[in-house]
Amino acid sequence: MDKDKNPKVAEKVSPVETVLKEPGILHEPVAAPLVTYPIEVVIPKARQQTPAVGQRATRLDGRLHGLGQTGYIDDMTFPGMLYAKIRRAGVASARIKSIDTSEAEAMPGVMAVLTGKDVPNNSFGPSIKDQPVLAYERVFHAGDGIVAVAAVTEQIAAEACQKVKIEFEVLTPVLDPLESLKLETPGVHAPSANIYQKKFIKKGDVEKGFAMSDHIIEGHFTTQMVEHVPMEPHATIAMWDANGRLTVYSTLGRITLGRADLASTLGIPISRVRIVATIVGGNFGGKNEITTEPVLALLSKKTGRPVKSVFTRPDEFIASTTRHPLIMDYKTGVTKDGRIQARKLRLVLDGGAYCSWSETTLSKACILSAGPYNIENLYAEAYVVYTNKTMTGAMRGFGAPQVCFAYESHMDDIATLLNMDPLDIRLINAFHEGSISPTGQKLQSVVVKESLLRAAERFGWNPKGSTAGAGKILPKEITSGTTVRA
Amino acid sequence: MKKRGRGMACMWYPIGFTVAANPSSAVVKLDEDGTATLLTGTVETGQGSLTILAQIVAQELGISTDDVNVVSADTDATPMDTGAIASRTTYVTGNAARLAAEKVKLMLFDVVAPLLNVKPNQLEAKDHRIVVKGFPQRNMHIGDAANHARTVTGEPPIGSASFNPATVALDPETGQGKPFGTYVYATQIAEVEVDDETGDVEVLRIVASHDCGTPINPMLVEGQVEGGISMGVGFALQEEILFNANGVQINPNLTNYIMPTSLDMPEVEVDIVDNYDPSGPFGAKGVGEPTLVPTAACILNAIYNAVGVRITSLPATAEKVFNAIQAKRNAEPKQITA
Amino acid sequence: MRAFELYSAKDSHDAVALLAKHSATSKVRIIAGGTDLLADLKFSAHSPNVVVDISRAEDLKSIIATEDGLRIGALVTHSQIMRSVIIKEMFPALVDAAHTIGAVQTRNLGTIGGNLVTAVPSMDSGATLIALEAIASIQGPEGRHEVPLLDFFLGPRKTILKPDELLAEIIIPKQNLGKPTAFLKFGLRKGQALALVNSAASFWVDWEKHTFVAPRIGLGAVAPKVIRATQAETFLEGRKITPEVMAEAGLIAASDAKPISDFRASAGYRKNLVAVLTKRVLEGAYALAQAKR
Amino acid sequence: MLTVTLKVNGETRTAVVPPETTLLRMLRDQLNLTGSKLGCDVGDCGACTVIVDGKVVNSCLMLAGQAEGRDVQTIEGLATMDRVHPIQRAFEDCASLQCGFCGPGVIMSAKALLDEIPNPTIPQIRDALGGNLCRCTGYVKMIEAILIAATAMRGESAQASR
Repeated sequence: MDKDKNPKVAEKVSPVETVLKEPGILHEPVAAPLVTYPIEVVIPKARQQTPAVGQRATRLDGRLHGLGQTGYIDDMTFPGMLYAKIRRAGVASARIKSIDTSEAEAMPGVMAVLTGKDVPNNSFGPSIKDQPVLAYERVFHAGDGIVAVAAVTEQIAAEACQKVKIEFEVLTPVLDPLESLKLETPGVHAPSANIYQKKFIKKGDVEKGFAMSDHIIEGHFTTQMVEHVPMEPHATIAMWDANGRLTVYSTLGRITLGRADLASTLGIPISRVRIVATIVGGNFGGKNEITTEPVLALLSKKTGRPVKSVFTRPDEFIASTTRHPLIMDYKTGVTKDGRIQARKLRLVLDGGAYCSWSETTLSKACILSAGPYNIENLYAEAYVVYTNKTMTGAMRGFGAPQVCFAYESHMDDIATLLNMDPLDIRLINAFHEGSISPTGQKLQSVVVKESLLRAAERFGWNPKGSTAGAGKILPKEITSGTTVRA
Repeated sequence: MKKRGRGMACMWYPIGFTVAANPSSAVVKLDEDGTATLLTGTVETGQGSLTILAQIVAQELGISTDDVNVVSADTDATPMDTGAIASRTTYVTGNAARLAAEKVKLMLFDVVAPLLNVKPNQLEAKDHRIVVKGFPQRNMHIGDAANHARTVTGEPPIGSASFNPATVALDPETGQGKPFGTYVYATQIAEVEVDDETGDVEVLRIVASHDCGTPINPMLVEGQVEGGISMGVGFALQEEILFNANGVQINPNLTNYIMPTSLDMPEVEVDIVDNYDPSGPFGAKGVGEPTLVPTAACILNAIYNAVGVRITSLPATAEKVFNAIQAKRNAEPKQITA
Repeated sequence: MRAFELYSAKDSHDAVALLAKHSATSKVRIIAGGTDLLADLKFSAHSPNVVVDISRAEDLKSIIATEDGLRIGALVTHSQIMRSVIIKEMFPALVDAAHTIGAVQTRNLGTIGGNLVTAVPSMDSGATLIALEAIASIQGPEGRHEVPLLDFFLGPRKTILKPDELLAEIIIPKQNLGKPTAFLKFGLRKGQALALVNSAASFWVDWEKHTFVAPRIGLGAVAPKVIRATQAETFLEGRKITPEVMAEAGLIAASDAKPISDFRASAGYRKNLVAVLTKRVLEGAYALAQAKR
Repeated sequence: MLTVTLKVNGETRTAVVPPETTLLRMLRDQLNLTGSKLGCDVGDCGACTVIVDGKVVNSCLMLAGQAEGRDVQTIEGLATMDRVHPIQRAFEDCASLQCGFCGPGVIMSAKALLDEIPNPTIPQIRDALGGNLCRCTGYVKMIEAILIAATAMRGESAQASR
């Protein structure tokens, strides 16, 4: 075991060097991949049949996946490629007083260092451009990137990031969405208000509906912040050609929007940018907007070399979007035979530090919040607020899993109160073909009842089964008061 | 003691963006052997959407799934697409792909009609051939038809199309409007076992009955439902990003952020509800996101059914369930035990 | 990972020699299975200059049952414990404990010695071994010496090992060979879970009087290090074996426990788990005793 | 620097690496075997699973130097020029993988399981996959494929022993 006495730059040992150092060991280039698989493939029958629709056809990428031959971003290398790492804030809210990158820049192997002042247009976002590429004056959440380093190895880039000295004036973060909702709470993005989007749905007359009800029942529900956890972390490679055109290989799920956002942050026309997405190793909504693409593009421009970055698993948690936590208050009036007469509800979404896909999430949550039920009298209001937490954005279901948890828990509470079977109360109220949705849309191809009945049959649901929960506490019934609890 | 319970939840979920335009374009080109290439700007992020799109194009052209090659996700080569988001690929990109393939097909009908002495509308594409309806023996191989178009008619068999779901903006005051093209529906029923001494919840079984319009590929629909349920199990019982008092995450790793392993997954039974939506490609809608929407709700209802406690904040960790059981016991009138 | 030098030891003597040589001048860490060490070093700013790889030290890899006791080499992996016919026969609880560690991949790499030396309070190997009054055999420059495993731990991630010493063997003393023992772990999920609470119980039964003899209870994740529930043990000694007594012992064990509240669970909940798990391991060990009778 | 020689998929390979290099990095960066994936780098996700001396391990938790002289099998070594491995075939037929990133690790775990237990029960399969996180599939179609592959492999070995 010999030790390199003076490892200035622990650059990756190339295969050629290996051959030179140990002559005689190898009889072929090490770089030849040790892979075998049949090139002539038998095509599965379901892929050959017509008509094609309805076939259990195997996936186009199924063979490659199984062989380990699908090429993800991190499996790609280019000659001279550098590796980038980003130093993140680590504090939720702060003013950046100074950034000293001199020590990092002096490290052997470091090729370029980038801060927010190097970014031509340092803000982006799908609906509100409130997110910096690299935080420069202010930190809005702990995962904000501040300095990026490109170096010959990942390790050097990581160590250089640690050598950057950042002086913060730490500010009190706003962490509670209900606190943020209050007008007197300081704005996370002052002078912008903390409530950055609102949505209302009014249908019929809720007060009249409550008056016609035999019972009024309330529910208060909250959900947590969740990460997408794609197994493949965010990864990007950026490189420029001699014509001044940028090519970016990225794990983006939406290359069209990604190109527009990337070009806009760089201040160049979209025609100067090519984005290629490979097969992406899981998205679930977390890879729908650019993250490090502008940083890599700028590092690549500075160095004239391809630059790659792959998020570490912690990066994936702190620097990508997450699922919105919701605070949900429901109040429903029902007749004693189980018909919903009126529903009033309020949703508060924790929007995190940046808007991202909050607008869509807010809308979908609000529109879907009453459930797949015919409710003549409905009032729904929904707010999304800034906090100094990890930004929340698109995630599989856009607010729907949260409101479904609320409206379906609430539904079972109503069933319990009325001593009805959960299946029956749903069947009584569920949408049918031609039902009018809360937004007044006439619905088509509606099969809620069919799905209820089929699931019940498949499960073996029988009314007697509900005795399993005997001794339940009845949900608290209220008889007066119409305000929804905050 | 371990107590069993069951709970159901149903849901509705829209396909595509809320009101906002979310168009997809697609290009289909037919080669001389009658196989096709689809160019799409959407990205395969694991759902199998490229396979679904290939099946849609194949169906429209009367060829097989394997006859369709898909080129995707390169802004230099592929047309604009709003992307793999909002359960929209099958419905929106699928419609665009079908319309693009239809253009190619109609072009071939025009080319083949005089050769077979019929009108274009008397033709159909099936089994790799352009066939006179009702007279299957009168036909031309689709590859020959494509060649004829190229060499004789001088028109390359290439079609392109765009699709954007029809929506009506919502009134800002009342929220009235038509935000989405269509919706899907589903019910899931869970059976759980709750250890009333520890609050530990084991999800034993979930039956999932999902509408996706026409299932373009039932095997991939099942895969979406099964995967959605695993995410739903995590949402219901395990997963939570936690912050310290200063707003810094304390569990940003897979050691301490608890998501389901193979040992945490229930038995899953997937049922696809027969349905057809006239606005979707071959009646298809979508299935990606809705698969996890009712999972947490049905599990939480099953916990209630098992031990009589209503957990109102997710995730329903064992500790939360246990504390609720304790609170319920303390609230109950004391009984004299034998 | 930051750069370090790597030296591979042929056997335990070689390992100790390497430790002695390098620990004087460098920060040295030992790597065995690597499951704890490498996970630790990947995201850590502090790295050793020298890593001594003992994974090839064959003399630390045996499981030997002698009349003096059961000797388990420090490099025996969790998978090997699960497959060991001797251990399965004598102490199924050790097999259960090994099975709850990580997943197949980490059980194939991770060693019982590594699990103990890392000394995280939630380690899964500790509770059962403590309940079996295991002895740690430590190898240093002057040879081997033995200490009760209970005294091996000083606190979270702290043991009595000196920089030039390594844990060589774990010995279950002869008086406890075949002693009915049960182990349970409660984690936040079924697979790859970190323990919120570990509990192991071990006792002989006086079948004539139907009483507990030499009851020992080990608890993990409820104190800065693995502990014995001594009050519960005292309570059980010589007492009639009944479900009520076992439940009562669980409650007493809960007061022996000194858990902390953290993001995984509150102290109060952990105490409840100690009560429930301890009751259940007592029941489990009793069932085993009946089966062996 | 460290010269590491090991057997990979049946062939002896050598590379010179810094001592802190993990087996995963050596396979991916030095030997161009990129089938094994880096998903967390700390042994939680199992995307880097390979078989070393017959046992599945997280290659991110083993130093390249520790693998010196050992027999390493990676996803690239399963298929031959004549056929894809029955597990790979079954995974393809059942659409068991979606994004595919966890796939190489899952398949190696399945391989090690079936090498040891040719006729596994579903709980044994779940246990074998316990160290391989997957976010797409809910593991359902993987379990299905492993059962199918087990049958196929038993058939093959019966044929071979005849």
